[in-house]
Amino acid sequence: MAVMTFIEAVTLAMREEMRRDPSVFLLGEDVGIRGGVFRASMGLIEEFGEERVIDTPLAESAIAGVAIGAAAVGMRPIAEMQFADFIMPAVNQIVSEAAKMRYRSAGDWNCPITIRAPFGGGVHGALYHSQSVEAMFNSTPGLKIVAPSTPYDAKGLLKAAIRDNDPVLFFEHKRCYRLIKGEVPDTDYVLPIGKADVKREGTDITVISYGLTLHFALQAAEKLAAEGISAHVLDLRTLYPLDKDAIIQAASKTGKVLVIHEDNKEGGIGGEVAAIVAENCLFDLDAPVRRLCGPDVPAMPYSPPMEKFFMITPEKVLEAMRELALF
Amino acid sequence: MAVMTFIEAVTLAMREEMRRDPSVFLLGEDVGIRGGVFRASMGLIEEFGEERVIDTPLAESAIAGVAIGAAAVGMRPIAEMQFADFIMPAVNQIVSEAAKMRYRSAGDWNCPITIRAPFGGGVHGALYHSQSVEAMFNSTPGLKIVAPSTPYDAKGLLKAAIRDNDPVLFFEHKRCYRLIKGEVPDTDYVLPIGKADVKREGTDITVISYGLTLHFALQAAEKLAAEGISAHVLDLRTLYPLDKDAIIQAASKTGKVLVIHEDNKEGGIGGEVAAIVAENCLFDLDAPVRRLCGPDVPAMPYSPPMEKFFMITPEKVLEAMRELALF
Amino acid sequence: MSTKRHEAVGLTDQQVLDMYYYMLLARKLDERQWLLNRAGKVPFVISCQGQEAAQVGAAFAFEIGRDYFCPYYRDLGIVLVAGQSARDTMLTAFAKAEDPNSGGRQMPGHFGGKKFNILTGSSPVTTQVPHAVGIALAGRMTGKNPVVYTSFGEGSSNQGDFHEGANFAGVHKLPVIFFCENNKYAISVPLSKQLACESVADRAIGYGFKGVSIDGNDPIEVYRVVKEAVERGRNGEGPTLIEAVMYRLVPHSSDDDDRVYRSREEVEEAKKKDPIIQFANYLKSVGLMDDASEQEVLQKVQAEVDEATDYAENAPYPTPESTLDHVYGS
Amino acid sequence: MSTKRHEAVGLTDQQVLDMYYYMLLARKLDERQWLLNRAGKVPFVISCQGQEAAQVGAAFAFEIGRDYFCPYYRDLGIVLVAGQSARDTMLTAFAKAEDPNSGGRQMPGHFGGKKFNILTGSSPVTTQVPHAVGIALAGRMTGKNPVVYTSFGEGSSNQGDFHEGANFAGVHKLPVIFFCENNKYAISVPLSKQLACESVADRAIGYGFKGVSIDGNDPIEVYRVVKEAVERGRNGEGPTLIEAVMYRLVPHSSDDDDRVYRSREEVEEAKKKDPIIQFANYLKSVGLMDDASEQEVLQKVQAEVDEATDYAENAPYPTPESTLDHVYGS
Ligand SMILES: Cc1ncc(C[n+]2csc(CCOP(=O)(O)OP(=O)(O)O)c2C)c(N)n1
Ligand SMILES: Cc1ncc(C[n+]2csc(CCOP(=O)(O)OP(=O)(O)O)c2C)c(N)n1
Ligand SMILES: [Mg+2]
Ligand SMILES: [Mg+2]
Repeated sequence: MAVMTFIEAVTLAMREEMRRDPSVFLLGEDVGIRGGVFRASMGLIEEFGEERVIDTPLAESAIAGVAIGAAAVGMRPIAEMQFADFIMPAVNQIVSEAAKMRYRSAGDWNCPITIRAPFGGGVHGALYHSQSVEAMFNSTPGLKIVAPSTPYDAKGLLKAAIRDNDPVLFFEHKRCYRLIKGEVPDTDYVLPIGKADVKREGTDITVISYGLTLHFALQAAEKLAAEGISAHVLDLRTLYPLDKDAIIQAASKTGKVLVIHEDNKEGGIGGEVAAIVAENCLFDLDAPVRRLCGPDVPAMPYSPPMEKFFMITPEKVLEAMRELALF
Repeated sequence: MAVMTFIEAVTLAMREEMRRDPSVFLLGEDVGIRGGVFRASMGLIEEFGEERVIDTPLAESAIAGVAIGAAAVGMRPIAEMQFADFIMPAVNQIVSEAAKMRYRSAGDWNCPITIRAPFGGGVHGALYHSQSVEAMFNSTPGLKIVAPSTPYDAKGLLKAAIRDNDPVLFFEHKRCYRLIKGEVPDTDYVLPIGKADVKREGTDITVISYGLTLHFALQAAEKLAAEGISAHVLDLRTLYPLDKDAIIQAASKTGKVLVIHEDNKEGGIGGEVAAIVAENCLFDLDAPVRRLCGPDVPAMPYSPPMEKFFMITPEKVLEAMRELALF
Repeated sequence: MSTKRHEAVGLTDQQVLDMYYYMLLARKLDERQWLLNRAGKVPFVISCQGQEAAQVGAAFAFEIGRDYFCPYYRDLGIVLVAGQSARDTMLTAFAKAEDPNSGGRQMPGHFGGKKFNILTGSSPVTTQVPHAVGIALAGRMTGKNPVVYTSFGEGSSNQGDFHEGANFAGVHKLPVIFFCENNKYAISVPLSKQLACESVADRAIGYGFKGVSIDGNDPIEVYRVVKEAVERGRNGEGPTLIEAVMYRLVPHSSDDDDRVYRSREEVEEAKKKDPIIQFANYLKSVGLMDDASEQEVLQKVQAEVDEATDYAENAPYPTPESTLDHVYGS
Repeated sequence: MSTKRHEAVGLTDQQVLDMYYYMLLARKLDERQWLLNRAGKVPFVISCQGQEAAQVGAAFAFEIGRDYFCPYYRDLGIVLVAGQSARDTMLTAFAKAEDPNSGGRQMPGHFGGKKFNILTGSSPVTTQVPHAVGIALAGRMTGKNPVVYTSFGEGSSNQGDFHEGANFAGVHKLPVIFFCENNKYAISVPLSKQLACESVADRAIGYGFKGVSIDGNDPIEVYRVVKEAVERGRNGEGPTLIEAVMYRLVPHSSDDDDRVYRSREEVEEAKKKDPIIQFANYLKSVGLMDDASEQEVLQKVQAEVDEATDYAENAPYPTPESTLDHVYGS
């Protein structure tokens, strides 16, 4: 079993799926000869050719729309949005079309498209190369949203997304790309979309997170263990539709819940998680459901002091977890 | 004080603001000689001319984008999206541009644009003329979302939106347009954006809602009063940013909270409301925070039995309120 | 007797008679829906009236069963030629469970059906344009090489998706026919407020392919130009943008009142060029139809429409609970 | 001595010397940012190199203080002529509080400043195009009638917003100059994969206005054509689409490595047409500059760049808490 970075796991998943199934192809800006601006598609055009690794014109609505058309007739396109921030011009195609094709045709048509997009900040990307956009899409039945936090999950879930018969938004945290390494089997495994994953068992507090901040929670849990605080850490992995059972179980287990995400707070995924807890676990709760999130400002600024102020950090996570434990 | 319909109040607010301020103008599809497909702008082109009541080409991103450019240099455009469902092509302009201009320029520029859109179903509009789209925008700091439920609020809040120095999405429930009538002063009043409104005082249960379903809650409250159940009804009015204080106060008052909206449940506005309650009122709660919402399906079907199944009805509201009271 | 223009373009006598039948069927289905609407029996109608010649003429240029259609809401003429029946139309109008387009979920005019090679359509205009390009791209990858039809109104040609889709097709030289049905209005907004170019076909050069503007009231001319474009597409010569000029003879939809924005004289003037009347005259002038055979086909069509209406009216609705079905696959 | 081509287009000797100064200032500010980036002092650079002639030539055609600019990220030449200083550039590069574009909030190249009539810009490409149209529309309403410049790369001309904005301007005959800086690449994607038309200017006819393609390496020619377009705009004759053909001499940005997608020979070939060298040669050929005065202006520019760098490097950052400011007005 090889140790690899998050982004290598993404590349591997695409390569394996493209080898396995000729209907899988990749399209997006600079995904070809450049291998993607983050190099997620490195080597793919060499192996699969220009026909299956398509450098598209700079037009996200067409990238999504063309992929949707191809998916409808049996292909399994992977459409890359260069940055999650640039998914906005494609919203109409994603929300009005991909998400609704199956439903509106009473199951006659479907749309097996995977839309990959790097999201999140902490990379000096400023307002438009740092956004978390998942909350825009988490009220759109017909869509699925996946955001893995480890290389292992990234590979297994991306393969699942590609094989899924419905549209999947697949968000990859940019900071995880090279920072997060882990063991990844080179076997052909798939992980279930729709299932959260307990990344650490614990008894005192429950932390629910995804993406980069999940790692901060795990690090903090390690430190808190030394202080005698036992944290249960749930990785949502699928952000929509949420794994309600897993959330309820994790929350009920400790009665103290902290939801963490980099995205801003109001209207974020954490709100729905907290609502599920409030609806289902009220009498198990020993503390109010807390949320540690990015500030409610339009997006992450460029200037280092401001970027740092915006980002969730390991310190902020540690403090919030300790505080909840002491509640 | 005149009694008028909801849509008449909308027209009146626009007319008054256009008379008051030459920088106010209206643009959109069919808003001119047709007076809007719902007739919200009836009479305006006659009074203010083609220059200020502009029938635009059929292109929502341009409608929003042109309005944004005009707003940046001092105009106060009202951009009409013919149906809320058709706001999707304009998402990039709204979320990346209007919402972020002030912030990204550190206050140098701002964007006083009002985007009006009829939303909601129950009008045989099928999937694409029935949607509630507010939850797509409630995680976008820089934007405000307003959704009045009465003619009085519609006039006062639309005038406030037009005068607001930031972008406001103004959603008008289509079923309210002619169904809901009420007294509307012909004075020049404005209501505060960002403030919820207690539409009925009560002591046993708290219902939080907006738009059409708010009326069902009021009707049900009336009926329940006869059964000895006293319902407190809060009209959110502004959906983003939420009036947290008002929500906390209303929830704490009775300890039993039901959030109602026509939009589907997961990821809806109700999730954030429930999260606020879970975060701030835990020890005041006597029952889990409940939500009565549309089903989590892509959108409202056309066929009458299905449309009816989807819609929140007075009966469903009454039942949910009674059930909560008896909890 | 006039010359048989249709022969010159490769259409047989039987084909032009079939064309007439489809045009008339579309018209009569449409008229019936208006009646049903005014009688309170169906909530909504959106019309093909005035556009049947363009639609049927275009549809005949494709290979049914192989090529794909991404039509827009007025394209009743297209979907009939593609294989939908009068019953299918009426099942949709009445929003019944058996409606092949959407199982009663969508408004009339939102066509779709895998067995007809008609992609499921939505209401937001022009989204189908990139889909058509994607189908053509997939067709090239799989070697099936269908030619793909997609249509839209002239107002809708101002949407970003038209531009992005056309550009993509141009770069990849994909066999897509971009068929603009220019009926002079986008709801109440006249051409002059929608676009400033002489013809929508002028946009093609900006995508590096051919653009042609034609008389949309003449099914033979439409057939000729679309057929050529289909051939070019099949030969790997890329897309074509075709503007068919016509007139919408009725209000935008059953919710519209067109008296507000256009004069009755203008509409009456346009009715003189009603493509169905003109085509009937042509068929008579070349001796393919006389008053008797005209009545015959009319009666056949009326019978079909009657039967379809009865069937659909009596067909069952979907169940309320089926609202929850088909959100995700398994 | 060659003929003074600039006089023929109405530019004075002083103006062309000023043009040269701005071009050189833009270039040197750009080069300095790369050095700072490679030294780890600034996180990001996006370049104007190779595009200065087009930008400065175009900017000179506008009335500074009256007209508006909605530039794109490479338009350093534009914003300098519009009034920004070397310090402003460097304050942005270092993301300092005093940065007039964004108070340190945005990446370099995201221009803006009310006092310069430069609309605040973002990263998603082409969104500025409808804004420019809106400013022109507002200008007509208020009677101020500015002409509005907006620019974008050739890749970005494939976005829906280009189409929708251009169409709107065409219908309303608004004084907008759509200025496409065609530098042959959109990051790694060459022209042939971006568009199939001969020239981006070919798109104008689809919007009913004039389109012109010009040599973007020649500031005098650019000035002439833009000036004419500005005059037409001011006279109510509507928008113009101008494609300036050029070459991006450096990688897309400091995060890019262009060796992957284009040959060094190709880049070297383009460098022979470096607009700054060519324009210096022109100025010499008409006797307006010699080696000594060339050195002088170079030294002046270098001193400005040095001073700006020092100033900006030592200027304070915004406070962390200021992250919370300017979300909403009061
Ligand atoms: C994105 C979007 N915006 C608005 C509408 C509402 N609408 C439906 S049809 C129509 C006019 C279309 O005009 P045109 O494209 O000329 O087609 P026609 O109806 O004339 O055939 C409008 C504005 C819509 N369906 N989609
Ligand atoms: C909507 C959007 N998609 C993707 C990007 C990422 N991106 C930034 S610049 C660029 C290429 C632009 O090419 P072109 O328009 O030719 O301008 P150039 O950089 O060559 O001047 C891309 C893809 C973006 N900024 N915005
Ligand atoms: Mg039309
Ligand atoms: Mg370029």
